[in-house]
Amino acid sequence: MYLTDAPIDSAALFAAARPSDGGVCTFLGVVRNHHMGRPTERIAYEAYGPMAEAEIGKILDGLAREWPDAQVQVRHRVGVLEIGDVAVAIVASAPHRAEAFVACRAAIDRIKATVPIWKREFHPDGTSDWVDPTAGSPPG
Amino acid sequence: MYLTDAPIDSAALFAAARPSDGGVCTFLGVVRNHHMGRPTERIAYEAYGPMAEAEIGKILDGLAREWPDAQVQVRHRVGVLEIGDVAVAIVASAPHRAEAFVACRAAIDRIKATVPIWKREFHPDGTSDWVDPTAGSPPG
Amino acid sequence: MRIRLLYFATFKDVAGRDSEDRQVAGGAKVSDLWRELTREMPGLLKTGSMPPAAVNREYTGPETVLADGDEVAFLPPVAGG
Amino acid sequence: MRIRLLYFATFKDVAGRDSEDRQVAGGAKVSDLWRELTREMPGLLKTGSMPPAAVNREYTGPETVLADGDEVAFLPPVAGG
Repeated sequence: MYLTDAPIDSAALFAAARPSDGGVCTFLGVVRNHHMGRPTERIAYEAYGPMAEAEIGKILDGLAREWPDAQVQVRHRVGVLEIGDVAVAIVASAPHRAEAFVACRAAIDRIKATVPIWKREFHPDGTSDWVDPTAGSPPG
Repeated sequence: MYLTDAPIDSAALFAAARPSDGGVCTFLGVVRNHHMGRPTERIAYEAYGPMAEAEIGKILDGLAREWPDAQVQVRHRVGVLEIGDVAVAIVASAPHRAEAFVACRAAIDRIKATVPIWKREFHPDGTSDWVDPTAGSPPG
Repeated sequence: MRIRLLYFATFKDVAGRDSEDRQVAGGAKVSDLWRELTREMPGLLKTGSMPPAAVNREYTGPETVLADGDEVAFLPPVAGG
Repeated sequence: MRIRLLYFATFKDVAGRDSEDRQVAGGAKVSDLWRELTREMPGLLKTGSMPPAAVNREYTGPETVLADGDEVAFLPPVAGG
């Protein structure tokens, strides 16, 4: 339910804000054309699907405990994505903006840290490699 | 150019992300149905138009100096808005997410602090009043 | 000399108008204008002491000396977003 | 006893398969299984020491004792988002 192989409909996520929400903070992770100084042509996302769904669920449960006024939604693409495609969308809405921002930021940070999803970058020269964020790359 | 009396087209703002951008942080300020414990029915936004445009421009110039990798866009509604309508949209895109988040948050904080825009809240009982954020209300 | 004075939000309600042309003495400062306005309309004081002022669409301090043709506004607490 | 082993990303490339059923000794721990796998496929060590492991879709530590029918995966550095 959090993973999808179809384009992410951000508008549908926005529509879930409640009448009591005054602030909506969104993060879109987009496939960019470079990584660690090398050009990127496209990215294939692979997930350990059932575990990824469960991990995202646990992250959302944790956010709901820490910021009970915030409502957070997550969608993550799998499959082959082109430059500019949305890989992940987080929408955090809350009565006030501070909570929306902090819950949104925590959501993406935690998703990147623990959810079993991997990405293989394809370069214009025909080579490809699995991205290893622990290998000293800047945060994406 | 930053103020508009027509509904804000968030999708158009998203479309401005550059191929080098990997993170897009958005903030939408939405008309909510309560403020300081009182119910709200609608809000009328009034601006000192030419000065508001200039102030937003200065804020964007400052953000560009502080976070040169981030690209920030702003739209603010004026006129009468109903519950759930988007009053302000900020879209900050950057190669990496940290800059997108911090530039987005700084943008909305500074806009709320200095841009000459006012809002009159209309309550279900027929009364209305100008919102004074310096009078101890929680941040919106 | 003559300035253009703008009223917004709660100050517009107090003044009952959104703008006016007004004669001020040569050398008058922003703070002098505010004092004069509050004498005429004590209701302006409901937001407290002198609010932020703008001359020609830029924030300025109380010591700024007004010039002929200036566009001046005192700004109630802003509440955008 | 028998477990189901899953391979992802770079580990799938090294193993040349995405899953297998495997016999393990009764009482074997997660760390025992990792040692056995790296003996067969030293290429798994390219991400360093024992990576995070999941048993039945939950993160678990190296001391966890495996049970018949467990679904086990060693996870290369994750890179979602």
